[in-house]
Amino acid sequence: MKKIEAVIRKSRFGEVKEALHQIEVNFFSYWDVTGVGNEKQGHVYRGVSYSTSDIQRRYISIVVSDSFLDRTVEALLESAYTGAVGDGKIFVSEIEEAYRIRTKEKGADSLV
Amino acid sequence: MKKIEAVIRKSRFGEVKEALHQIEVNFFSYWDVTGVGNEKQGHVYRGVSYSTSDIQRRYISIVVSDSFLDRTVEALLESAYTGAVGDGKIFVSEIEEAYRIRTKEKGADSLV
Amino acid sequence: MKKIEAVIRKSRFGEVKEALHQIEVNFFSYWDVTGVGNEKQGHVYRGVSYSTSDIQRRYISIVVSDSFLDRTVEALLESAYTGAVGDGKIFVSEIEEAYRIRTKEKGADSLV
Amino acid sequence: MKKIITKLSIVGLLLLAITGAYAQDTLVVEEVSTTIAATTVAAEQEVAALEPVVEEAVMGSDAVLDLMWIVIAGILVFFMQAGFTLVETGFTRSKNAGNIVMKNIMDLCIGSIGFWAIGYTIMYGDSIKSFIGSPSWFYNDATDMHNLFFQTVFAATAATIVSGAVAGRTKFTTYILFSLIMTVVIYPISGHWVWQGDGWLTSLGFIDFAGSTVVHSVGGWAALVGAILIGPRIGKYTDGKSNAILGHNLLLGSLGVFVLWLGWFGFNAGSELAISGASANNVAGIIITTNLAAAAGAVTALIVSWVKYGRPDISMTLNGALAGLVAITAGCAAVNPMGAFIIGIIAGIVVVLSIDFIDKKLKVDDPVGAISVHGVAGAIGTLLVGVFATDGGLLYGGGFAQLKVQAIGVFAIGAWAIVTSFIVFYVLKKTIGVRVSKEEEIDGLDMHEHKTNVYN
Amino acid sequence: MKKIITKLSIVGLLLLAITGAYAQDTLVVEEVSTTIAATTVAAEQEVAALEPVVEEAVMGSDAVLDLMWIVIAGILVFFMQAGFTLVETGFTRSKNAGNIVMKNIMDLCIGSIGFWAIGYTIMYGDSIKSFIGSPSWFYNDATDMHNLFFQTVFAATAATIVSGAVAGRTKFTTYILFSLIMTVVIYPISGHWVWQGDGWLTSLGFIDFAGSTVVHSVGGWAALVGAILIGPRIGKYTDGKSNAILGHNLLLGSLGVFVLWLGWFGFNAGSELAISGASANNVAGIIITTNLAAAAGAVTALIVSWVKYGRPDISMTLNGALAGLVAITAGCAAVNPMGAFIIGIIAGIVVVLSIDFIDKKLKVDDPVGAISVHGVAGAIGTLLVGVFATDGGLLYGGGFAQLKVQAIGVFAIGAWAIVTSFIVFYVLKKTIGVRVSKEEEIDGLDMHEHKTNVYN
Amino acid sequence: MKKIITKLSIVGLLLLAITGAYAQDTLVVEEVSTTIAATTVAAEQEVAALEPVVEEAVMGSDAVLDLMWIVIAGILVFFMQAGFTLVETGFTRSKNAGNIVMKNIMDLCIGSIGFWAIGYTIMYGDSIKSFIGSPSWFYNDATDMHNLFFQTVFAATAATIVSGAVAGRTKFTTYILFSLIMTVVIYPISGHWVWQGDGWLTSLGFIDFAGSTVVHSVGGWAALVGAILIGPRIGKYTDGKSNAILGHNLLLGSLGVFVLWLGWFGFNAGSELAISGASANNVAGIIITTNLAAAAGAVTALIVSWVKYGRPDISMTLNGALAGLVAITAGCAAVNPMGAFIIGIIAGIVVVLSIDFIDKKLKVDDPVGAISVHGVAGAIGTLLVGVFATDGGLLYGGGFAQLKVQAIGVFAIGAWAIVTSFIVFYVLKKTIGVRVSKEEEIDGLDMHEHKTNVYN
Ligand SMILES: Nc1ncnc2c1ncn2[C@@H]1O[C@H](COP(=O)(O)OP(=O)(O)O)[C@@H](O)[C@H]1O
Ligand SMILES: Nc1ncnc2c1ncn2[C@@H]1O[C@H](COP(=O)(O)OP(=O)(O)O)[C@@H](O)[C@H]1O
Ligand SMILES: Nc1ncnc2c1ncn2[C@@H]1O[C@H](COP(=O)(O)OP(=O)(O)O)[C@@H](O)[C@H]1O
Repeated sequence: MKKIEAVIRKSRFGEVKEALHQIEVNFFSYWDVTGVGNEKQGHVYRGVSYSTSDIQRRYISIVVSDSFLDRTVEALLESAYTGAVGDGKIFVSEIEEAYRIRTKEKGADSLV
Repeated sequence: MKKIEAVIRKSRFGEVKEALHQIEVNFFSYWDVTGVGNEKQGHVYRGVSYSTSDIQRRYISIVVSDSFLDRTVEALLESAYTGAVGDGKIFVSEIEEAYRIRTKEKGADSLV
Repeated sequence: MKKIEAVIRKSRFGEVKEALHQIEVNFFSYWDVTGVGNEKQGHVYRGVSYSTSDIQRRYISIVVSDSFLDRTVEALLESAYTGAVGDGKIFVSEIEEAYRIRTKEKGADSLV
Repeated sequence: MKKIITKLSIVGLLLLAITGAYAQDTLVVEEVSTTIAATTVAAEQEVAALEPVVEEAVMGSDAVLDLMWIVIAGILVFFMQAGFTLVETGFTRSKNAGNIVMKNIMDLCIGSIGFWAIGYTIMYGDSIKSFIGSPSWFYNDATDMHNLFFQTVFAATAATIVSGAVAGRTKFTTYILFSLIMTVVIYPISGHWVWQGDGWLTSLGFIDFAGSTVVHSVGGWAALVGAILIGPRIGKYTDGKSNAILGHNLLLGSLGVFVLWLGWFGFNAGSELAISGASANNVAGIIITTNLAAAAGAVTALIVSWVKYGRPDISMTLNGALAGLVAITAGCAAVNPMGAFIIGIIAGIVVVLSIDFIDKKLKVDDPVGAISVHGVAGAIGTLLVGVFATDGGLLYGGGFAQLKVQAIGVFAIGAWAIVTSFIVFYVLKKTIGVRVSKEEEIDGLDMHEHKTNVYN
Repeated sequence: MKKIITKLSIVGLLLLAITGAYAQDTLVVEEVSTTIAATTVAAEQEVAALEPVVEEAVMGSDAVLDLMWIVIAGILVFFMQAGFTLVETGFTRSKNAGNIVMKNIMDLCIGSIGFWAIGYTIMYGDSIKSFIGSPSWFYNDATDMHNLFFQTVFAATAATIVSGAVAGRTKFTTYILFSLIMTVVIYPISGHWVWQGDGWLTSLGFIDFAGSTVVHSVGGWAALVGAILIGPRIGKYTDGKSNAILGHNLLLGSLGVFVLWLGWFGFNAGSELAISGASANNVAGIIITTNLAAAAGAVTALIVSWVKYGRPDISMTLNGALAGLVAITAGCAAVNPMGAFIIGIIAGIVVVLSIDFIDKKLKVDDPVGAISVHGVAGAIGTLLVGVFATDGGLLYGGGFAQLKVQAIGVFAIGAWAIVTSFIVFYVLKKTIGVRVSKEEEIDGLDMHEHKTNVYN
Repeated sequence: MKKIITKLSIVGLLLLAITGAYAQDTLVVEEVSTTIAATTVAAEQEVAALEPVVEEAVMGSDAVLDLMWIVIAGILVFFMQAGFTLVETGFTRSKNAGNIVMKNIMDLCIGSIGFWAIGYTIMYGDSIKSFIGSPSWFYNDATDMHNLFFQTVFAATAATIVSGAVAGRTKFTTYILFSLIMTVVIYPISGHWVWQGDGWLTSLGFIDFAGSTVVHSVGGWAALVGAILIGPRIGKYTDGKSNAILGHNLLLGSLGVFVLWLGWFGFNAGSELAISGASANNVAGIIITTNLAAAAGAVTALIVSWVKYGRPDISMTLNGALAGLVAITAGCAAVNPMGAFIIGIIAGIVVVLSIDFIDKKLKVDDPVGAISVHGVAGAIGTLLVGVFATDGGLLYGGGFAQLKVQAIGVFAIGAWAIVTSFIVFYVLKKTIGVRVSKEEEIDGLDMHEHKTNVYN
């Protein structure tokens, strides 16, 4: 099983969710993070203008069986894309075991 | 070392914490996430009723030495269980190295 | 590629960010978590004094190419250090693949 | 099936209310029109007689002043509902905030409707054996609307006090029913004893100027009974130990205290029910005693909490201000500034000890401290009138007479509030139940009772 | 380049305003000084004549009472701006909260300046053909400042209503321009028809005591036009289905409702524009009708939402209270408490159905329900005066005459508001545009329009 | 050991206060009772003499009107404390919100107690060499309580201004001590110069109607001294560059501005200290000038920030409204609407430039802009009275005389405030210290000073 973690623009979240829905990945967790990267945003606060690379982003964590890996990455790459600096990243890593608490199922069966 | 990540019901967090305490796992980090999965929740807002699978959940991340793995998973499976759809998931993955910042210890020693 | 996850004191975040900047690690994501560990904090609420090990912490997630691993861990160990119980932890794990959504680049190139 | 019947009966009730109300109303119309005819004649005569009687006109101005003051004070008291909402939500968890909002708004609405419909005459109607007023439906004396308003917002306050003490675990329907009974039965009857003029406590010489006992203690004791019968929130007591369940927003809580303090100027100084002539200086005096007691209560609670817990405690300080306000309410017109200051100090000490005691010794779960702030400080404040009243107080050579009367009043009304609210809560417990399910409580009342969250 | 020119022209305008204003002012000075001289003489004579004419002095007191009441009521109405801000931000998403704050503050500021500069005389100046007042710049009658103040805060209210309905997608500059035109043209003209004394609707006998139609409906219909022309927020309607876009803080929303309810006492009872003599009881009566209608509206909306959606809905209950308040505004002085109660019930039912209808059938996106609360409930409330007015209402033997006049007023002013605001919004749409870009909308107006977040 | 002693001494002080107060009080009792006897006789005589003297009765009504207005205005000013709390917490970080709440509540409590205990007579007692009033303990003139109240809430305001400027790094005890000295020494003495009637600035003809200088500038300059001596927050200036430290909730900040604006009507119009007779139109006029200046200040600050920073800045607009209010405070009764409008515009420009200058050039860390809003705008506003006063202003043919006097007053009081608060802060710095530790500051004052968080 693989864990796919994606840091995306908050404004693309609707599209990403829709795209995952299309490929029947209806199980994931997400939360809001602050991202530091190439993108800069200009702000003004009480006359002090400052530019910051600390930008609000959404973090999505999806664990899929190996067979789902490619299409999920594909879907993310498509749906989170705008072409401007700051579209975000996708990271893939190995998951050794997974359990569904309700049924105590293990492995890929526990995912869907 | 292993990282155990669990997505659980917020309402079970008390029990889970207690169970981890029983097996002397008194070190972990947690935060709130939104989970998408099989469970659906019915809401009404200003007359628009909608059902959503975006449900508030708690995410727990515990890094343990290999020998602690089984009992920790066990404890989580027990304590987070209600039997209804939406009890959540547990994911296990490999951690290559761990450091305690205070002492600069490495490996399993750094965990407890 | 490696994922470096660090749980640090919120009050050290400024220093940590600066240290990462020094070694040109200008890309990471962070969010706030509650940490349970050895440190205890005394509180009083409406006359009930209680001591809790649930302490607000900052969670930093950095994915780096293998060559950056050591200096990054080094920088974190230095900058997050205060010497008192509760300085936090650093965990290292393997990342199999990384993508930059904007350019669809893969691997280490996608990181910087 | 059941559900549909419930729905239908609700709709039915609603229709009934409208038609019934209307039927009632058309009858009234005839009466009114004859009255109007009579009044018109009278008015014309009056106008004819007006010019020579200058004094008459002068009294007119004074009557207007009094009415205006009552209206303005009533508006300030009205705003206390917002203060209660803020304090109660701020001192409890976010998952129940919507439920508290709903309870407070309903207190106000039910109070407004119920007190007009029947409560006002139960309280202020012609006295039946000095115990209860003669009730009549839908009060409609066009020359007395300012008093109806002022008393309505008082009634709503008494009900609202309970809301905070039972927050986070009480069924919404149960609470609404209790609030209704509180507003139209429990509060007006004991209120009648003191404020109607012919009530038996008035006759004894009991002094409760603006309602430390009549309003706040009644609310506080009902809160005590409710909190006991409903039981503590899950997780509040484990292994016999009291745990802290943190309020989710002390900033809003403190904003609520400012709003309550503001409203209290109307509550106390408005209870003079006049401002013209000699009342003017009384009103100003009440403003000062009220303000000083609140300030003294806050400072004292801060110091006591500092000594006791090692840090100036925010929520205790806020409660101290409220306790000072509650305590001075009975005597605000009877004591001088120094008396008010000392009453505030005593209230500030008592409230911290009382919250501690109720929480840790009695193990009654009162998330906002309503029992201590309104019940205990209200009782103490009423008693202290017997000590500090410049006319008749113990310290001013009046002996123990007044103090004794005060004690009788405090206990009589306390007993009344405890017994009646026990009956109501007990019956509700045995019938529709008073508490939500464990799951609902953990998830938060907002999600289950109202299917919505306050924060999104 | 363009940007610099814009900036320069803004600065230019500013300077112009200052100098222009000043020039105007020096002219005035001369006038004033001669007036002062004249007044002084007059005053001296008056003083000389004072002692024997006691009645004169008495009237003085009464005039002061009236002025004081108007000022206090105006201050209460002023505070409604805070209530609107809270309701509107609470019922929408946090990413637009700063923008809503700015819009509401600017409504107030522009209203204050614009109404003083020209709006007041357009509304209350000598009537030109019963249609519009004779405008004159920078109103400066030192004996009429209380009325200017009271009317100013009313004007600001009318503009603010639109803000909520178009929240979350409207360009800031566009909104500001609309608000200005609303305050100095649209609202004062239709207001003139009803409240100036010589307006054509007054002559017909149209009753809109405190502005269900004059203020609230005008705001509500403009909101409808704005919401339609600007279009729904992104994501509000997908596949023809209405989606819920959650308000971010219903607690602040409910605090806003308390503040509005508070302010409404000033709004309605202040519209008596007097409190001395016979007005005193009227004022108190208005307070009661206002309060009862609000309470009835809230309770009814709660029950209807309970029946319809299976749970007592928080935001609907809040809207119900507001709908009751809006509906009683026209008839608060003309109906009795029972009439007010029934009007509140009707408003509570109507507002829930209307919100549903506008959201799901008309598919007009109105995040806070402004169209239903102010437009629909305002119209219904105005019509119901023809039914429940104790003098001339259908149910009180007055026949259909009053109802007909009420209908004419509602439709005439509705048509005026819809047509004029359509023209304004349409022109703005075709010129500077009414809507922010898609990206700005998704990121939130705060970030793009103001480069700052409200919550940090 | 030390801790215990501290605790004991606190308890001791408390007891002392109670007993001392009580001792004092019994003495008073005797005096009072003889006075009462005398008064009763007098009252009886008065009653006997009443009927023929109708004018007497009329004056009674007027006196009541005046008292009522002062009380109501005082209640509005009281509520400004809530406004300050909201603005200060909203413009700073959440980790210090509880500390700010505590400071603001204590300002009010200490002000209420201190001003009654001694401050009021220092300010308004018989003048000693036109410099200070004759102090006497525990003011207790039952016919003057309305003035005590009104002046008390003013004093509390002066202290509160400092709170915002030193937010986020100041020791709680230090602040409390400063606040006490401010309320009972610094503010009453300079206030005596202007408002007591025999003060030396009054004699010069200095005009500061409601306290642009007496209240706001004094607070503002003390804030400046405090902010300098305490130093900037950690992270505010790095490498000589000013960094933005974001306020955590601009929505609450803006709610605070609405509340302050509301209270300001009481602040300015209440300072007429009367409403009967000729005062009525003055009061209404002040309401209008106050409102116009605030509106002009907000709009101007919005425009200036738009031109300067490319976007309409939320917090600057809010500060602009406050600056307009502060600036008009001195001249609200002396200028006409147009003058007020222009004063508002000037204040709106000045405040943005001043905030910029103090932050970036002086490098003084003032999180909420208190120095600019209260100090600078207060000084400017006071000076501008010499320009725009319709009676004696430069533009109205009065020449430079008034302007000169205004300048003397501004500088004299400025110097007084700066020197005295420097002494106080300096002594506190050298003794108990003014600043929390670095660790405490980073973790937030709430956690360390109060062991609790505001948000949970
Ligand atoms: N190496 C990394 N580790 C963790 N998060 C990262 C890393 N690089 C980028 N991110 C996240 O991705 C976001 C977008 O990256 P950014 O460099 O701004 O744009 P782009 O990917 O288009 O070059 C960042 O804000 C950050 O949250
Ligand atoms: N593949 C996954 N990757 C990440 N999170 C998941 C995944 N599957 C489930 N979750 C999380 O677990 C929660 C519970 O899962 P759900 O499917 O609703 O119930 P159940 O596990 O009982 O079938 C989800 O809300 C989501 O947060
Ligand atoms: N095994 C672990 N897994 C996940 N997070 C941990 C673990 N151990 C510690 N942490 C995090 O690190 C923080 C600091 O650890 P703590 O034990 O308090 O101090 P120290 O590392 O100095 O002994 C904890 O609050 C928690 O957030």
